[in-house]
Amino acid sequence: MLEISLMIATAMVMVSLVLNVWRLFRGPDKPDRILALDTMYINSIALILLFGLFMGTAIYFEAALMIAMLGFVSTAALCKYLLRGDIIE
Amino acid sequence: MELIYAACVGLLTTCGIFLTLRGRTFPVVVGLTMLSYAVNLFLFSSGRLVVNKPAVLGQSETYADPLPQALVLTAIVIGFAMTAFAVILAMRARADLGNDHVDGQDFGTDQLADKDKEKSK
Amino acid sequence: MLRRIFPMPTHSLVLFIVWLLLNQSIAPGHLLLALIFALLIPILVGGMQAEQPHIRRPIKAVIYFLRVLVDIIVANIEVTVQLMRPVKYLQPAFVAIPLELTGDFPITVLASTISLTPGTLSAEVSEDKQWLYVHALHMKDETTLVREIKKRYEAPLLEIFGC
Amino acid sequence: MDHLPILPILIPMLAAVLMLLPPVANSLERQRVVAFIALLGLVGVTIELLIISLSGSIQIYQLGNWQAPYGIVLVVDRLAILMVLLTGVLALGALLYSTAGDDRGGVFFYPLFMLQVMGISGAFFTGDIFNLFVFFEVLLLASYALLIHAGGKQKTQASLHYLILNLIGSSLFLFALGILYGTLGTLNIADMALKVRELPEAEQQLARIGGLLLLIVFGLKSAMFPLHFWLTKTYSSASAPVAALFAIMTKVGIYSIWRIHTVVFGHHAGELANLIQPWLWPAAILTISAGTLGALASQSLRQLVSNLVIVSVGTMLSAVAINTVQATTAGLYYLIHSTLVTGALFLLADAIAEQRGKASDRFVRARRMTSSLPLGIAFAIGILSMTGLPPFSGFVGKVLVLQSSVGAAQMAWVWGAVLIASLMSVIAASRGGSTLFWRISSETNEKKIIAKPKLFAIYFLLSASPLLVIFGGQVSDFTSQAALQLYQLGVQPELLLPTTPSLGSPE
Amino acid sequence: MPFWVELIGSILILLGGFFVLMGSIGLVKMPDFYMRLHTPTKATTLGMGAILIASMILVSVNQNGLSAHELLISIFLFITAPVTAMMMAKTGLHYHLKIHKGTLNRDLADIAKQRQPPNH
Amino acid sequence: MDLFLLLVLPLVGIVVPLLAKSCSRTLCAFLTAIAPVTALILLLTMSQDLLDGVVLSSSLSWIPAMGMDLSVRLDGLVFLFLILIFGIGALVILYARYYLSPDDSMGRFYCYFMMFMSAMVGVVASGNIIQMWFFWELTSISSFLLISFWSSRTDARKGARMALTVTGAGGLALLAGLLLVGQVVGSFDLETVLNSGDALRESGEYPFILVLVLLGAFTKSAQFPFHFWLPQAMAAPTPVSAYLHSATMVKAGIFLMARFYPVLSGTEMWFLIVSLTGLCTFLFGAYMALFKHDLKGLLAYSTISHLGLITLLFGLDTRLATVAAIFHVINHATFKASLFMAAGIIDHESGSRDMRQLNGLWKYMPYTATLAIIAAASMAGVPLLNGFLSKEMFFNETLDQGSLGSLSWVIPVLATLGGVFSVAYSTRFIHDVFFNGEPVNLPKTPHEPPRYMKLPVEILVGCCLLVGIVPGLVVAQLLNAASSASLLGPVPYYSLAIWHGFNLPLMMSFVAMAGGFFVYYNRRTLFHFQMQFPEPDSKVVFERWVQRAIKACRFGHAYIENGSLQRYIFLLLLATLAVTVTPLTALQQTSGLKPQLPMDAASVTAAILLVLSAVATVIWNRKRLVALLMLSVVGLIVSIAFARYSAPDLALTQLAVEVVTVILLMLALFFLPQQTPKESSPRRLVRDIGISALVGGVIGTVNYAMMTRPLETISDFFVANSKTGGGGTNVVNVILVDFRGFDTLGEITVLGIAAIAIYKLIVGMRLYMPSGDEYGRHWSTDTYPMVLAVISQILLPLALLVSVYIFLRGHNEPGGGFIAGLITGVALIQQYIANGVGWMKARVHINYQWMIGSGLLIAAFTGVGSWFFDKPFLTSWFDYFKWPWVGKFELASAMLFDLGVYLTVVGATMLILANLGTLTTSERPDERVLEDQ
Repeated sequence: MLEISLMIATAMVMVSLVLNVWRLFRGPDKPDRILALDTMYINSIALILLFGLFMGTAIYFEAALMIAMLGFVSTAALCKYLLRGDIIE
Repeated sequence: MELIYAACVGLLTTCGIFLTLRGRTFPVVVGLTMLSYAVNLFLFSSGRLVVNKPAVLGQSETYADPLPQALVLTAIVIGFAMTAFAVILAMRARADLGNDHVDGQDFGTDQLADKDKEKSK
Repeated sequence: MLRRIFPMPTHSLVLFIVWLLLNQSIAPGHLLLALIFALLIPILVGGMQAEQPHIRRPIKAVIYFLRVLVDIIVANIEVTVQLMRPVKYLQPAFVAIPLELTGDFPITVLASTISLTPGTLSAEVSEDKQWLYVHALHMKDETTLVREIKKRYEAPLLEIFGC
Repeated sequence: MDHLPILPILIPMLAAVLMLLPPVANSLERQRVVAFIALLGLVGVTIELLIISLSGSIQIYQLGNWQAPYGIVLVVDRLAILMVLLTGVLALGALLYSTAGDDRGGVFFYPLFMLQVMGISGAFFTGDIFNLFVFFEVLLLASYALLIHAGGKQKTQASLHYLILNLIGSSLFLFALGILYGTLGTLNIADMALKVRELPEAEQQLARIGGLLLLIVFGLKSAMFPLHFWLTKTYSSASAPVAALFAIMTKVGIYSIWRIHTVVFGHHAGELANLIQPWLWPAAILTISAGTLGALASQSLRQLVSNLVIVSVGTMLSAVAINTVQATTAGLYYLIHSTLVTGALFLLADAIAEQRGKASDRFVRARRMTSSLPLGIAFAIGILSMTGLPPFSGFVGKVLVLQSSVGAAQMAWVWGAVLIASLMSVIAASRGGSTLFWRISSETNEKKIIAKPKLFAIYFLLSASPLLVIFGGQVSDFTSQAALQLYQLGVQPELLLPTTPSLGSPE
Repeated sequence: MPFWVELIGSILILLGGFFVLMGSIGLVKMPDFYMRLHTPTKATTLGMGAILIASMILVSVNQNGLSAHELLISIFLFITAPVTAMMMAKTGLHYHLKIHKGTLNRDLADIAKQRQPPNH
Repeated sequence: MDLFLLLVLPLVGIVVPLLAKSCSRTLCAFLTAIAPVTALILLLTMSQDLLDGVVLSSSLSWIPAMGMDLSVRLDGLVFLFLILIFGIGALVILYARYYLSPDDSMGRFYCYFMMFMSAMVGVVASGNIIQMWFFWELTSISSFLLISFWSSRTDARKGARMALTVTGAGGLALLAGLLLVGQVVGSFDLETVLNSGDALRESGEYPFILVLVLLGAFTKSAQFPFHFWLPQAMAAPTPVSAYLHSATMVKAGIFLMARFYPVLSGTEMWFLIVSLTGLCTFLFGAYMALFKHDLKGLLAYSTISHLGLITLLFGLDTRLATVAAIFHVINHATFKASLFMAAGIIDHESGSRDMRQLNGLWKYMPYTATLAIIAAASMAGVPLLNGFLSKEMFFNETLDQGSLGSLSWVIPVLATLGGVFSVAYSTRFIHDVFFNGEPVNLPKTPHEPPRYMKLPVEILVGCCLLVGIVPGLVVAQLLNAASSASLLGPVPYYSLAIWHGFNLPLMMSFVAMAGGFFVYYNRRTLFHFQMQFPEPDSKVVFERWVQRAIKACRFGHAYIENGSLQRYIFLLLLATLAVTVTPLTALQQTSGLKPQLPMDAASVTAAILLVLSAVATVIWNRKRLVALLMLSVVGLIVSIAFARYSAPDLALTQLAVEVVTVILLMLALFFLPQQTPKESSPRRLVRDIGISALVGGVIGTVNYAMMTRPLETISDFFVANSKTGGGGTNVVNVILVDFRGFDTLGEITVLGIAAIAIYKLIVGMRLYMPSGDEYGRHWSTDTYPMVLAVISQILLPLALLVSVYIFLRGHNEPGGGFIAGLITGVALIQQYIANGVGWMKARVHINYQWMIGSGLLIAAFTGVGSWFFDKPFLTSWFDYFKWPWVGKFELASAMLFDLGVYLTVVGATMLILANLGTLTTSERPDERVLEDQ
């Protein structure tokens, strides 16, 4: 049962990723794309966690944690770029 | 799965190289970054693809080949250093040469650059 | 004295817990390490913190936290439901909320809370920090919304930070 | 416990690190002193190693005390020692020159300089192909940084080309490494040589691709046709001491071809034996031709010297292509000569440019140089060596290469190319030289005599040229020993794989 | 593994997957940027939370010990998600992005962009 | 050892004038002359042996690898040449003392002169043919310096270059020839070579050898059609011409033929090439000499003519002809050297060399005139002078050959014709200069030169007379010895008597004499005739050709090396393709035997997303930010792929690196144009897509082929020893810090270099600061959004804690110093982004440069530390400790090493980013002001 639900959940996450990419391509504006990328980061965390559960290992946990931390920085920097041009000023 | 992996590596290489063949520094740097992704994936795969056997002792019976992983790690870091330098050099080139063409000569019409020039000190 | 050792007591506590969480262990060795880092890191980064109002009422803060948690769940379900309906039923709106809170940190907490809870999203704080601009996904009534937010979130925060 | 082999890498590195830290970091004077001490130490250690190597032994230094194919080893054979010694001497010359003021052109000159030396030494000593890559990157990155030393549009532009081409080259290197590891399953060069011989047929073609990709990579570093385009601009725009140090850079590529393609894909590699030779032949000849063309087309001394470097690269590559002990002997001799002389010529070009005011080193009428006599003599020595005319070292190298190609299938091509290149270089150099020194405008010269350290540095490097002729017998003896040893390793790579760790086993 | 653990885990995982998916659907479906901004930040937070809790439970049961470090990710997301959302909203305002026709108080967007107090 | 002294003395002589140049001019000349005179005396002490045909030789090993020994070999031929070199050399030194003006640098002149003399001695006295070539080229080089002695004169420079080019080319041909000789003979020793004549003539390489060696000889001896450099070399000071262009350098080619006569002659080919060349040169030179108005020009062409004569004699390929040739070498050297000196005196004392100006000098300098007239008469072949004797022998030999069959009469006829012109130009030299009316517009009033300036001329003219009158006494022995050395055997019978009775040669001499006067008498008609053929100035022609060649080279070079990076990359890729495609086509089976992983939907989807984003990056590469976003997606998926295929460490690193890269790229993007202009033509696009797709295809195919083949690697060792030998369970990390710690040391060095290199780039950079984005919108005024700032500050300690955690666990589980360093770095950057550079600057006082330095130092010293345990560099150490209450824990040197890595990474990241930020902020204009406008 767990396995099936994991597979379904993975499928859902994959679909979300596809949708994110669609939004990323579609735009229409840069903030939209950034939003899509940010969502992708978060969805990847889900993906990695699900994968870890699937494989029964906690070894990928750090990867998820890192995406959470770095995704934030990346998005913040992108927003700052659009707002100010220079991100470190 | 190997076929798809290889196809992805090939495609990344293609895209990376195509971008490095562009005439402006920024696409070239992007291309180099992409090329380095391809390189890393390629080097990584020289240890063959293995699912869920990370080379951490005690995690499983057999392990993925750790050596290519270590090599890729080194390659990533070096690639990062190189990209960083390339990026800043691109900036420097723009500052020194007044445009961002890789040959330092502005062949195309770059009105935006001109606009920027007015504002520059 | 205590201030010097624990320039940021809350932080130290959090760090202590987080270290144990990360290592998933309460072995004596880890307790020791946790203590060391809980002491060391705040000293290291102490310079890189702007002065912020302290939490005066910790218990209220916990209650507030739990309430927000519940609200998040509700919010999400609500948004999910709204999502499934056609767009035309939605009534998006911008709202300006006058702030009584002062201080960067409390305002940030409020803004974050608003973003996390039902159908609202903080968009901007006015330059004088008197107004919070909020985008609502589906607003039935402007005054209700403003009152609701002020009562439900701002008031407890005022108490917690004692300002 | 003998730690000599690691020192040529460690000394420059530590010196560089010291220069980043106080108190050395704060004063250029101190940095100069540290750099000098470090380089003298490097040369001293290398000479010591050289003396040890005269007995014919190869020193293997197992880093981290890990057994040979698994850990990284330093292989200190005659060839490697020779190259490092050459680096040390060249660097000393460049350093000496830079103390006269060229080190003020930007920050971090000496640390980068030492790091570049470290990278070069490492590349020469390592016995591990991935480690070779790492050191390649060390020396390349340091060279990118040094290239922009003292700033200026030209430098920025040149380094952009140089950087991007080399980044692609590094990518190809990694592809090649991936292929080789993916087929041979090892990274130690000697171990690779053993594995290549037993490679199943299905994987031979893959390994061949790997080997050929490496040729491209090394060819790019050594400025082989058609990968040489970066060289002229890079070398001619770099500031003098940097350009002088760069003289060894092309040799790193050639050395690597020797190291990899002789030991791993040499005569004994079975189906894969000598896989690069068919490509190397035409490339070498074309390199010489391209260099010659460039030399005739040169409009300034630096360009001329850069193009002469390309010619010399072509000459060495043809020695590599001939692929015999005799040819390698010749190539090595030529390499020593061309490295030191090129280095000196780049320094000289700068000194000349400095004295000619606005005309710089371009071949146009300009004011008389104040120190025209010492510079003129230096010019004569350098250019005669470079064009391969007696009585200086160039002709020995050239004649050795010509002799070694006798009997080879492409002999006529090599002879034709080398001799015609020689003649054309003479024409180009005599035109350039007579313009530089003799076409004098009426403009009065500034009474600015060349700085003593500069002159000393130039002559220090140039003195190699007559010395190489006078002691030609001893030098060629040594190079032939080195070549023999190299080919011996191709026959018996297991010499580099001691069955027990040389220094006790790990716990 | 006890059945109920598996059941709870499965439900949570499915729930999580569902919320994540809904968030992304919202991202595609919503007509303007500000509305799009709502869905992923919220739905995803909850979805992630569910998956993380499931992970905690399952791993804890599997390894016979409390596995709580997933909480960390939750905390991180908790702290960061609203901030990213706000930053993006700010960016959107700055870019004068198209605002959906039916939105009330559209003029506030401009004022917010200027970071001025509202006029009334 | 004495033999080497002959070589060494002139070499020492090079230094003498440099040291003596501050002395008086006379002393300087005197000191310089010591070396050649001593050498001459030394040589004369050996004369008895040499005249008896003994070969003296001595050799030292020098560069055995190229077959070059330092060896001296003296025989009769060498003896003859050495006498000329030293004897005439000493005379010229004396002469030059008076010829050179006080403005000329005496030291420099004598230095070059001695250099040339050394080279010349080396050429003739070498016992090793490579060594001979060595000195051969030296003669070219030193003559270049001598010809261009008056370097400020264009004609001197051009003449010198031309001489160098022509003789240099010949020298290279000679080298090739000599190397081939050595190849055939198996030795470069002259003695061996001389004894291998038959082997050489029979070898397949003989034609090549002959042509190459003769090319060397002909260019040096100014044989037609390589003669043109010699007249131009007259730009040299006259002492140089007297020495180089009469007695020595041009004779080097003759010497070469004489030397190799026994090994190369005796074939049809030799006869045809040498004799025809000689004949052409002889006639051409003689004819042209007549029309030269310049004294030295006349002499130069006459020299060409006489060299042709000698060559012709060698070409006739009879033993007697060789004797005649060698005899003429002696005679020509004496009379031509004296003529040049006389010409120099005239030039020096009258200020002109133009025979249209110089007339009737007899009145002003009768003594010099007498000497010159005698020498010129000798040149013309007047009896009782040495020129007559050898010319007689020459005529005799032309009659004696029959190789051309029934056409053999042509040669004596043409020889006589040549003789006619010889007489004519000699007559012109005498009559025009010394008689023929009064001087025209001379710059100076001519008078006799200083006493000792005439001395060398007197001596040489004396020789002419002596040889001419009593040949048997004076030169017989020398000639005999030289000839036998050249012939490598007994000398045929010949007679040196002045009178041989009335015979055909004498008749020819008479015809020549009479014809010569006749021609001279009718010279105006002839001059008129010759005017129709304007003689091209070889200097101009040569220069024009060289210019053209250089222009062509420039064009070709610029065409190939056009400065376009795109082309260079294209060529690089093309080369890559070229070498890889062939083996790939030979690869029979792409897929190997290894079982493949099954496909799963998730991976395929991820792959599709990867492909889409990569393609999107390319498609939108001109919208730079969008491309950057797409690139981020690619990076994200790549790191997920790493996680999927069992490489958590890689996933972590890739993620961290990618974020930092993106931040960097964004930083750069601010200063670069936001969009790429559309400038690639469709053709270029197709080409680029084509080549990149091909390369990508190759890489992909290789990758697939590689992955599907089984592999045995050395990695088992790492897995087996990771815990026991390296003390860690994360094998990848143990490899990084222990097994291959040296790589990591290099890697962090790279990072450190990158950081300081970037710092170097940033210092002094002047940037374009766009005041608005690509649509011209002004930037937001909210520099540091409050919410972001607050949250970032809160997150910082957490992030640091995580990085400590990642750092500490690295040895046993995914993580390590590098990733930890990047996390710390990113966390700090986040502070910079959120709070600003100024804010951070006030709060952080870390010198990042020192941080890098100490990181590297720690890593290196961890390695050095193992020395104290007598282990190689970087040998790791670890142990488990048990403390009460705390429990068991591990300490390892690898952790220290990792700390070094950590510090370097943090330092490098911050040095790059923080400094970049600092730089930009200070120059940024205030938007508020801008917006108000």
